[in-house]
Amino acid sequence: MEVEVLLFGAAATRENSGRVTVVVGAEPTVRDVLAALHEQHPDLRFALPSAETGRLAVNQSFARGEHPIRPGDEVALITLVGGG
Amino acid sequence: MEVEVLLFGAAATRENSGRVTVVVGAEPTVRDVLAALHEQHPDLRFALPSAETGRLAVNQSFARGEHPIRPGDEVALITLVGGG
Amino acid sequence: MAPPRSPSVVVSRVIDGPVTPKVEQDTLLGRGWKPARDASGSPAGVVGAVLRFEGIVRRGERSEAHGGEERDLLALDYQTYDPMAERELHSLAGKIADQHGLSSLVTLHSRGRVAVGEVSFVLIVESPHRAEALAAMSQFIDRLKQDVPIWKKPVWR
Amino acid sequence: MAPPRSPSVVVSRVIDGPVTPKVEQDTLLGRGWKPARDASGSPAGVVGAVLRFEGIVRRGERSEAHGGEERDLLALDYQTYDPMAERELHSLAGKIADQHGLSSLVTLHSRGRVAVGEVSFVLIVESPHRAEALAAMSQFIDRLKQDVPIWKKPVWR
Repeated sequence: MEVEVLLFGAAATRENSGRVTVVVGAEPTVRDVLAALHEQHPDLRFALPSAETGRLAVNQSFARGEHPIRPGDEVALITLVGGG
Repeated sequence: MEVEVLLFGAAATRENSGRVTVVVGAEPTVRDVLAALHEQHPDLRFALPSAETGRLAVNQSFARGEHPIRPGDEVALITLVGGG
Repeated sequence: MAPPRSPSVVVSRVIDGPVTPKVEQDTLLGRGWKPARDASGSPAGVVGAVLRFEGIVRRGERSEAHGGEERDLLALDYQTYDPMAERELHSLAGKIADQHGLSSLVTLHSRGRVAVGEVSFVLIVESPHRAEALAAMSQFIDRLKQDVPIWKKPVWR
Repeated sequence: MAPPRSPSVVVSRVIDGPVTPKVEQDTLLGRGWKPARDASGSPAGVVGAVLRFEGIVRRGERSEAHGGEERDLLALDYQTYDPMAERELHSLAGKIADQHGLSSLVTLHSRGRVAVGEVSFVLIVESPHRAEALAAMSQFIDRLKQDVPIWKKPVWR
Protein backbone atom coordinates (compact mmCIF):
# COMPACT_ATOMS: atom_id res chain seq x y z
CA MET A 1 0.00 0.00 0.00
CA GLU A 2 0.97 3.67 -0.18
CA VAL A 3 1.44 5.76 2.95
CA GLU A 4 1.57 9.54 2.91
CA VAL A 5 3.96 11.00 5.50
CA LEU A 6 3.79 14.62 6.68
CA LEU A 7 7.07 16.53 6.86
CA PHE A 8 8.09 19.55 8.93
CA GLY A 9 11.04 21.83 9.51
CA ALA A 10 14.23 21.17 7.57
CA ALA A 11 12.81 17.90 6.17
CA ALA A 12 9.96 19.78 4.48
CA THR A 13 12.38 22.42 3.21
CA ARG A 14 14.70 19.79 1.74
CA GLU A 15 11.85 17.94 -0.01
CA ASN A 16 10.28 21.25 -0.96
CA SER A 17 7.01 19.76 0.22
CA GLY A 18 5.03 19.15 3.37
CA ARG A 19 4.49 15.47 2.49
CA VAL A 20 6.00 12.49 0.71
CA THR A 21 4.58 9.11 -0.22
CA VAL A 22 6.18 5.72 0.45
CA VAL A 23 5.27 2.32 -0.92
CA VAL A 24 5.11 -0.45 1.71
CA GLY A 25 3.73 -4.00 1.94
CA ALA A 26 0.35 -4.94 3.37
CA GLU A 27 -0.26 -4.27 7.11
CA PRO A 28 2.82 -2.09 7.57
CA THR A 29 4.24 -1.04 10.93
CA VAL A 30 6.03 2.13 12.03
CA ARG A 31 9.31 0.30 11.46
CA ASP A 32 8.32 -0.52 7.86
CA VAL A 33 7.39 3.09 7.08
CA LEU A 34 10.65 4.43 8.53
CA ALA A 35 12.65 1.90 6.48
CA ALA A 36 10.74 2.88 3.34
CA LEU A 37 11.29 6.62 4.01
CA HIS A 38 15.02 6.03 4.38
CA GLU A 39 15.14 3.82 1.27
CA GLN A 40 12.84 5.71 -1.06
CA HIS A 41 13.67 9.34 -0.11
CA PRO A 42 17.46 9.73 0.05
CA ASP A 43 17.06 13.50 0.46
CA LEU A 44 15.68 12.86 3.93
CA ARG A 45 18.77 10.98 5.08
CA PHE A 46 20.35 14.14 6.53
CA ALA A 47 17.60 13.89 9.16
CA LEU A 48 17.07 10.14 9.00
CA PRO A 49 20.59 8.66 8.78
CA SER A 50 19.13 5.22 9.46
CA ALA A 51 15.60 3.89 9.80
CA GLU A 52 16.27 3.16 13.50
CA THR A 53 16.95 6.81 14.32
CA GLY A 54 13.62 8.00 12.92
CA ARG A 55 10.52 8.89 14.88
CA LEU A 56 6.94 8.86 13.63
CA ALA A 57 3.73 10.25 15.00
CA VAL A 58 0.64 8.24 14.10
CA ASN A 59 -2.61 10.12 14.50
CA GLN A 60 -0.67 12.83 16.34
CA SER A 61 0.91 10.56 18.95
CA PHE A 62 4.43 9.17 18.98
CA ALA A 63 4.39 5.52 17.90
CA ARG A 64 7.17 2.95 17.78
CA GLY A 65 8.35 -0.27 16.18
CA GLU A 66 5.48 -2.69 15.74
CA HIS A 67 2.71 -0.10 15.94
CA PRO A 68 0.48 -0.79 12.89
CA ILE A 69 -0.25 1.83 10.23
CA ARG A 70 -3.81 1.53 8.92
CA PRO A 71 -5.35 3.13 5.86
CA GLY A 72 -6.47 6.65 6.75
CA ASP A 73 -3.97 7.09 9.64
CA GLU A 74 -2.25 10.48 9.81
CA VAL A 75 1.47 9.73 9.73
CA ALA A 76 4.17 12.35 10.36
CA LEU A 77 7.96 12.22 10.43
CA ILE A 78 9.14 14.04 13.57
CA THR A 79 12.71 15.04 12.82
CA LEU A 80 14.85 16.97 15.30
CA VAL A 81 12.59 19.60 16.84
CA GLY A 82 13.71 23.06 17.92
CA GLY A 83 11.32 24.82 20.24
CA GLY A 84 12.18 26.86 23.29
CA MET B 1 44.18 43.05 75.01
CA GLU B 2 40.38 42.94 74.80
CA VAL B 3 38.61 42.58 71.49
CA GLU B 4 34.94 43.30 71.04
CA VAL B 5 33.24 40.99 68.54
CA LEU B 6 29.90 41.81 66.87
CA LEU B 7 27.30 39.03 66.76
CA PHE B 8 24.36 38.47 64.42
CA GLY B 9 21.54 36.04 63.85
CA ALA B 10 21.22 33.06 66.16
CA ALA B 11 24.56 33.88 67.82
CA ALA B 12 23.23 37.27 68.98
CA THR B 13 19.98 35.67 70.11
CA ARG B 14 21.81 33.03 72.13
CA GLU B 15 24.08 35.59 73.83
CA ASN B 16 21.15 37.96 74.18
CA SER B 17 23.49 40.65 72.89
CA GLY B 18 24.87 42.01 69.65
CA ARG B 19 28.46 41.83 70.96
CA VAL B 20 30.80 39.93 73.25
CA THR B 21 34.31 40.67 74.47
CA VAL B 22 37.26 38.28 74.43
CA VAL B 23 40.62 38.57 76.14
CA VAL B 24 43.59 37.79 73.91
CA GLY B 25 47.37 38.28 74.00
CA ALA B 26 49.23 41.17 72.39
CA GLU B 27 49.12 41.46 68.57
CA PRO B 28 46.32 38.92 68.12
CA THR B 29 45.34 37.34 64.81
CA VAL B 30 41.98 36.18 63.46
CA ARG B 31 42.92 32.68 64.60
CA ASP B 32 43.55 33.90 68.16
CA VAL B 33 40.21 35.70 68.36
CA LEU B 34 38.31 32.66 67.06
CA ALA B 35 40.06 30.43 69.61
CA ALA B 36 39.22 32.90 72.38
CA LEU B 37 35.58 33.09 71.30
CA HIS B 38 35.30 29.32 71.36
CA GLU B 39 37.06 29.10 74.74
CA GLN B 40 35.53 32.04 76.58
CA HIS B 41 31.97 31.92 75.22
CA PRO B 42 30.69 28.34 75.39
CA ASP B 43 27.19 29.52 74.45
CA LEU B 44 28.51 30.27 70.98
CA ARG B 45 29.71 26.71 70.38
CA PHE B 46 26.44 25.70 68.70
CA ALA B 47 27.59 27.97 65.87
CA LEU B 48 31.32 27.67 66.47
CA PRO B 49 31.90 23.96 67.20
CA SER B 50 35.64 24.54 66.86
CA ALA B 51 37.79 27.62 66.36
CA GLU B 52 38.73 26.33 62.89
CA THR B 53 35.13 26.39 61.64
CA GLY B 54 34.64 30.05 62.54
CA ARG B 55 34.71 32.99 60.21
CA LEU B 56 35.45 36.60 61.08
CA ALA B 57 35.03 39.84 59.23
CA VAL B 58 37.57 42.51 60.08
CA ASN B 59 36.55 46.02 59.12
CA GLN B 60 33.68 44.49 57.12
CA SER B 61 35.79 42.15 55.00
CA PHE B 62 36.31 38.43 55.51
CA ALA B 63 39.74 37.80 57.06
CA ARG B 64 41.53 34.54 57.78
CA GLY B 65 44.18 32.87 59.90
CA GLU B 66 47.15 35.16 60.38
CA HIS B 67 45.33 38.39 59.58
CA PRO B 68 46.20 40.78 62.46
CA ILE B 69 43.57 42.40 64.66
CA ARG B 70 44.54 45.94 65.64
CA PRO B 71 43.02 48.18 68.30
CA GLY B 72 40.00 49.95 66.82
CA ASP B 73 39.31 47.27 64.18
CA GLU B 74 35.65 46.34 63.73
CA VAL B 75 35.49 42.59 64.28
CA ALA B 76 32.39 40.49 63.57
CA LEU B 77 31.64 36.78 63.88
CA ILE B 78 29.94 35.63 60.68
CA THR B 79 28.06 32.50 61.63
CA LEU B 80 25.94 30.56 59.16
CA VAL B 81 24.11 33.12 57.07
CA GLY B 82 20.64 32.66 55.66
CA GLY B 83 19.75 35.06 52.90
CA GLY B 84 17.92 34.27 49.70
CA MET C 1 1.97 13.14 58.83
CA ALA C 2 2.52 15.40 55.85
CA PRO C 3 -0.64 17.16 54.65
CA PRO C 4 -1.96 15.88 51.31
CA ARG C 5 -0.29 17.76 48.46
CA SER C 6 -2.52 19.99 46.35
CA PRO C 7 -2.49 19.12 42.67
CA SER C 8 -0.30 21.35 40.48
CA VAL C 9 -1.90 24.13 38.48
CA VAL C 10 -0.82 23.80 34.86
CA VAL C 11 -1.31 26.35 32.10
CA SER C 12 0.09 25.69 28.63
CA ARG C 13 -0.64 27.34 25.32
CA VAL C 14 0.68 27.88 21.82
CA ILE C 15 0.49 31.59 20.96
CA ASP C 16 0.37 33.08 17.45
CA GLY C 17 3.36 35.40 17.12
CA PRO C 18 5.58 36.67 19.93
CA VAL C 19 4.72 36.23 23.61
CA THR C 20 4.26 39.89 24.50
CA PRO C 21 3.56 40.97 28.09
CA LYS C 22 -0.02 41.74 27.06
CA VAL C 23 -0.62 38.36 25.40
CA GLU C 24 0.91 36.65 28.39
CA GLN C 25 -1.21 38.58 30.86
CA ASP C 26 -4.42 38.01 28.89
CA THR C 27 -3.71 34.30 28.58
CA LEU C 28 -2.96 33.86 32.27
CA LEU C 29 -5.94 35.94 33.37
CA GLY C 30 -8.11 33.94 30.98
CA ARG C 31 -6.98 30.73 32.66
CA GLY C 32 -7.43 32.20 36.14
CA TRP C 33 -3.72 31.96 36.98
CA LYS C 34 -2.18 34.51 39.35
CA PRO C 35 1.41 34.80 40.53
CA ALA C 36 2.15 33.50 44.05
CA ARG C 37 3.22 37.01 45.04
CA ASP C 38 -0.44 38.10 44.77
CA ALA C 39 -2.05 36.99 48.01
CA SER C 40 -5.16 36.24 45.96
CA GLY C 41 -3.29 33.51 44.11
CA SER C 42 -2.44 30.14 45.68
CA PRO C 43 -2.75 30.11 49.49
CA ALA C 44 -0.06 32.49 50.73
CA GLY C 45 2.96 30.79 52.21
CA VAL C 46 3.01 27.55 50.22
CA VAL C 47 5.22 28.78 47.39
CA GLY C 48 8.80 29.66 48.36
CA ALA C 49 10.39 29.86 44.92
CA VAL C 50 9.19 31.32 41.64
CA LEU C 51 11.35 30.80 38.57
CA ARG C 52 10.65 32.39 35.22
CA PHE C 53 12.44 31.71 31.94
CA GLU C 54 12.07 33.76 28.77
CA GLY C 55 13.52 32.65 25.48
CA ILE C 56 14.26 35.57 23.16
CA VAL C 57 15.13 35.38 19.45
CA ARG C 58 18.82 36.25 19.05
CA ARG C 59 20.25 38.16 16.13
CA GLY C 60 22.99 35.66 15.35
CA GLU C 61 22.10 32.10 14.29
CA ARG C 62 24.32 29.47 12.75
CA SER C 63 23.49 28.91 9.10
CA GLU C 64 23.79 25.32 7.84
CA ALA C 65 23.90 26.70 4.30
CA HIS C 66 26.98 28.74 5.21
CA GLY C 67 29.15 26.08 6.82
CA GLY C 68 27.76 26.69 10.30
CA GLU C 69 28.86 30.33 10.32
CA GLU C 70 26.82 32.77 12.40
CA ARG C 71 24.67 35.08 10.28
CA ASP C 72 22.22 37.87 11.03
CA LEU C 73 18.57 37.00 11.45
CA LEU C 74 15.47 39.08 10.98
CA ALA C 75 13.19 36.60 12.71
CA LEU C 76 12.44 32.97 13.36
CA ASP C 77 9.38 31.25 11.91
CA TYR C 78 8.09 28.63 14.33
CA GLN C 79 6.24 25.80 12.66
CA THR C 80 4.07 23.63 14.92
CA TYR C 81 2.41 20.32 14.17
CA ASP C 82 -1.14 21.12 15.28
CA PRO C 83 -2.76 20.12 17.52
CA MET C 84 -0.07 17.63 18.57
CA ALA C 85 2.35 20.40 19.58
CA GLU C 86 -0.05 21.94 22.07
CA ARG C 87 -1.06 18.51 23.40
CA GLU C 88 2.57 17.40 23.89
CA LEU C 89 3.36 20.73 25.54
CA HIS C 90 0.48 20.25 27.96
CA SER C 91 1.30 16.63 28.66
CA LEU C 92 4.95 17.48 29.33
CA ALA C 93 3.90 20.34 31.63
CA GLY C 94 1.67 18.02 33.65
CA LYS C 95 4.34 15.32 33.93
CA ILE C 96 7.06 17.71 35.08
CA ALA C 97 4.77 19.53 37.52
CA ASP C 98 3.71 16.26 39.07
CA GLN C 99 7.13 14.71 39.19
CA HIS C 100 8.67 17.70 41.01
CA GLY C 101 5.66 18.48 43.22
CA LEU C 102 5.33 21.96 41.75
CA SER C 103 2.61 24.34 42.91
CA SER C 104 2.21 25.53 39.35
CA LEU C 105 3.75 25.47 35.91
CA VAL C 106 2.97 27.90 33.10
CA THR C 107 4.33 27.51 29.59
CA LEU C 108 3.64 29.57 26.49
CA HIS C 109 5.27 28.96 23.10
CA SER C 110 5.04 30.94 19.89
CA ARG C 111 3.81 29.71 16.54
CA GLY C 112 4.67 31.67 13.39
CA ARG C 113 6.99 34.65 13.08
CA VAL C 114 8.90 36.08 16.04
CA ALA C 115 11.31 38.94 15.32
CA VAL C 116 14.79 39.32 16.78
CA GLY C 117 14.52 40.61 20.37
CA GLU C 118 11.01 39.26 20.84
CA VAL C 119 10.03 36.49 23.24
CA SER C 120 9.09 33.10 21.76
CA PHE C 121 8.90 31.04 24.93
CA VAL C 122 7.92 31.60 28.54
CA LEU C 123 8.13 29.10 31.37
CA ILE C 124 7.09 29.88 34.95
CA VAL C 125 7.57 27.37 37.74
CA GLU C 126 6.33 27.81 41.31
CA SER C 127 7.28 25.43 44.08
CA PRO C 128 7.78 25.27 47.83
CA HIS C 129 11.58 25.14 47.50
CA ARG C 130 14.18 26.35 45.04
CA ALA C 131 15.84 23.03 44.22
CA GLU C 132 12.74 21.47 42.63
CA ALA C 133 12.01 24.66 40.72
CA LEU C 134 15.47 24.70 39.14
CA ALA C 135 15.43 20.98 38.39
CA ALA C 136 11.94 21.17 36.89
CA MET C 137 12.93 24.10 34.68
CA SER C 138 16.04 22.42 33.27
CA GLN C 139 14.21 19.18 32.66
CA PHE C 140 11.21 20.86 31.05
CA ILE C 141 13.37 22.74 28.55
CA ASP C 142 15.43 19.65 27.71
CA ARG C 143 12.35 17.57 27.05
CA LEU C 144 10.61 20.36 25.16
CA LYS C 145 13.54 20.29 22.76
CA GLN C 146 13.17 16.53 22.36
CA ASP C 147 9.49 15.84 22.30
CA VAL C 148 7.34 18.81 21.37
CA PRO C 149 6.85 19.00 17.58
CA ILE C 150 7.89 22.61 16.99
CA TRP C 151 10.47 23.56 14.36
CA LYS C 152 12.15 26.87 13.75
CA LYS C 153 13.09 28.25 10.37
CA PRO C 154 15.49 31.19 10.18
CA VAL C 155 14.47 34.28 8.26
CA TRP C 156 17.81 35.78 7.22
CA ARG C 157 18.35 39.47 7.06
CA MET D 1 37.17 36.37 15.48
CA ALA D 2 34.56 36.77 18.19
CA PRO D 3 33.52 40.38 18.76
CA PRO D 4 34.72 41.81 22.07
CA ARG D 5 32.24 41.04 24.79
CA SER D 6 30.38 43.95 26.33
CA PRO D 7 30.82 44.24 30.09
CA SER D 8 27.94 42.91 32.17
CA VAL D 9 25.41 45.32 33.62
CA VAL D 10 25.11 44.68 37.36
CA VAL D 11 22.46 46.08 39.69
CA SER D 12 22.39 45.03 43.35
CA ARG D 13 20.63 46.51 46.33
CA VAL D 14 19.43 45.81 49.83
CA ILE D 15 15.81 46.93 50.18
CA ASP D 16 14.03 47.84 53.43
CA GLY D 17 11.06 45.47 53.76
CA PRO D 18 9.60 43.24 51.06
CA VAL D 19 10.62 43.49 47.39
CA THR D 20 7.28 44.61 45.99
CA PRO D 21 6.78 45.06 42.23
CA LYS D 22 6.77 48.83 42.78
CA VAL D 23 10.00 48.88 44.80
CA GLU D 24 11.61 46.63 42.21
CA GLN D 25 10.49 48.79 39.31
CA ASP D 26 11.58 52.03 41.00
CA THR D 27 14.98 50.58 41.87
CA LEU D 28 15.61 49.27 38.36
CA LEU D 29 14.39 52.47 36.70
CA GLY D 30 16.59 54.45 39.09
CA ARG D 31 19.61 52.42 37.96
CA GLY D 32 18.66 52.74 34.29
CA TRP D 33 18.12 48.99 33.89
CA LYS D 34 15.55 47.74 31.38
CA PRO D 35 14.56 44.17 30.54
CA ALA D 36 16.00 42.71 27.33
CA ARG D 37 12.46 42.31 26.00
CA ASP D 38 12.21 46.13 25.77
CA ALA D 39 13.98 47.05 22.55
CA SER D 40 15.22 50.16 24.34
CA GLY D 41 17.27 48.01 26.70
CA SER D 42 20.46 46.21 25.69
CA PRO D 43 20.98 45.99 21.91
CA ALA D 44 18.18 43.74 20.63
CA GLY D 45 19.28 40.25 19.71
CA VAL D 46 22.19 39.75 22.10
CA VAL D 47 20.20 38.25 24.96
CA GLY D 48 18.62 34.86 24.26
CA ALA D 49 17.70 33.82 27.79
CA VAL D 50 16.23 35.73 30.72
CA LEU D 51 15.89 33.94 34.04
CA ARG D 52 14.18 35.38 37.06
CA PHE D 53 14.07 33.96 40.56
CA GLU D 54 11.84 35.17 43.39
CA GLY D 55 12.24 33.96 46.93
CA ILE D 56 9.01 34.16 48.92
CA VAL D 57 8.60 33.78 52.68
CA ARG D 58 6.85 30.45 53.35
CA ARG D 59 4.37 29.86 56.11
CA GLY D 60 6.06 26.78 57.49
CA GLU D 61 9.58 26.99 58.93
CA ARG D 62 11.41 24.46 61.03
CA SER D 63 11.75 25.59 64.63
CA GLU D 64 15.01 24.66 66.39
CA ALA D 65 13.27 25.36 69.70
CA HIS D 66 10.67 22.70 68.85
CA GLY D 67 12.90 19.81 67.83
CA GLY D 68 13.02 20.85 64.18
CA GLU D 69 9.24 20.58 63.78
CA GLU D 70 7.62 22.83 61.19
CA ARG D 71 5.67 25.70 62.76
CA ASP D 72 3.64 28.57 61.39
CA LEU D 73 5.38 31.86 60.73
CA LEU D 74 4.04 35.38 60.59
CA ALA D 75 7.15 36.79 58.98
CA LEU D 76 10.91 36.64 58.73
CA ASP D 77 13.12 39.42 60.07
CA TYR D 78 16.20 39.77 57.89
CA GLN D 79 19.19 41.17 59.72
CA THR D 80 22.02 42.49 57.55
CA TYR D 81 25.53 43.47 58.58
CA ASP D 82 25.72 46.92 56.99
CA PRO D 83 27.29 48.01 54.78
CA MET D 84 29.18 44.71 54.33
CA ALA D 85 26.05 42.84 53.20
CA GLU D 86 25.38 45.17 50.31
CA ARG D 87 29.06 45.22 49.36
CA GLU D 88 29.34 41.43 49.39
CA LEU D 89 26.11 41.18 47.39
CA HIS D 90 27.51 43.54 44.78
CA SER D 91 30.89 41.87 44.64
CA LEU D 92 29.29 38.43 44.23
CA ALA D 93 27.01 39.78 41.49
CA GLY D 94 29.99 41.16 39.58
CA LYS D 95 32.00 37.96 39.92
CA ILE D 96 29.19 35.70 38.75
CA ALA D 97 28.21 37.99 35.87
CA ASP D 98 31.78 38.11 34.67
CA GLN D 99 32.50 34.44 35.10
CA HIS D 100 29.45 33.36 33.07
CA GLY D 101 29.61 36.14 30.48
CA LEU D 102 26.17 37.42 31.44
CA SER D 103 24.63 40.41 29.72
CA SER D 104 23.20 41.53 33.02
CA LEU D 105 22.52 40.48 36.58
CA VAL D 106 20.08 42.14 38.95
CA THR D 107 19.77 41.19 42.60
CA LEU D 108 17.61 42.71 45.32
CA HIS D 109 17.46 41.45 48.89
CA SER D 110 15.26 42.51 51.78
CA ARG D 111 16.39 43.87 55.13
CA GLY D 112 13.94 43.89 58.06
CA ARG D 113 10.50 42.34 58.21
CA VAL D 114 9.01 40.40 55.30
CA ALA D 115 5.61 38.78 55.89
CA VAL D 116 4.59 35.31 54.76
CA GLY D 117 3.78 35.37 51.02
CA GLU D 118 5.95 38.43 50.38
CA VAL D 119 9.10 38.46 48.26
CA SER D 120 12.43 38.82 50.08
CA PHE D 121 14.81 38.15 47.21
CA VAL D 122 14.87 38.74 43.46
CA LEU D 123 17.54 37.62 41.01
CA ILE D 124 17.41 38.34 37.28
CA VAL D 125 20.01 36.95 34.91
CA GLU D 126 20.25 37.78 31.20
CA SER D 127 22.61 35.97 28.89
CA PRO D 128 23.03 34.94 25.26
CA HIS D 129 22.24 31.29 25.99
CA ARG D 130 20.21 29.38 28.51
CA ALA D 131 22.95 27.17 29.94
CA GLU D 132 25.01 30.04 31.38
CA ALA D 133 21.91 31.69 32.79
CA LEU D 134 20.90 28.55 34.69
CA ALA D 135 24.44 27.87 35.91
CA ALA D 136 24.90 31.50 37.02
CA MET D 137 21.61 31.47 38.91
CA SER D 138 22.37 28.28 40.84
CA GLN D 139 25.86 29.42 41.67
CA PHE D 140 24.75 32.89 42.73
CA ILE D 141 22.18 31.55 45.17
CA ASP D 142 24.58 28.97 46.62
CA ARG D 143 27.24 31.60 47.23
CA LEU D 144 24.75 34.14 48.56
CA LYS D 145 23.88 31.59 51.23
CA GLN D 146 27.56 31.19 52.07
CA ASP D 147 29.07 34.61 51.86
CA VAL D 148 26.59 37.46 52.17
CA PRO D 149 26.11 38.43 55.82
CA ILE D 150 22.33 38.31 56.05
CA TRP D 151 20.53 36.37 58.78
CA LYS D 152 16.89 35.54 59.12
CA LYS D 153 14.98 35.38 62.36
CA PRO D 154 11.58 33.72 62.42
CA VAL D 155 8.62 35.64 63.81
CA TRP D 156 6.28 32.88 64.98
CA ARG D 157 2.55 33.20 64.69
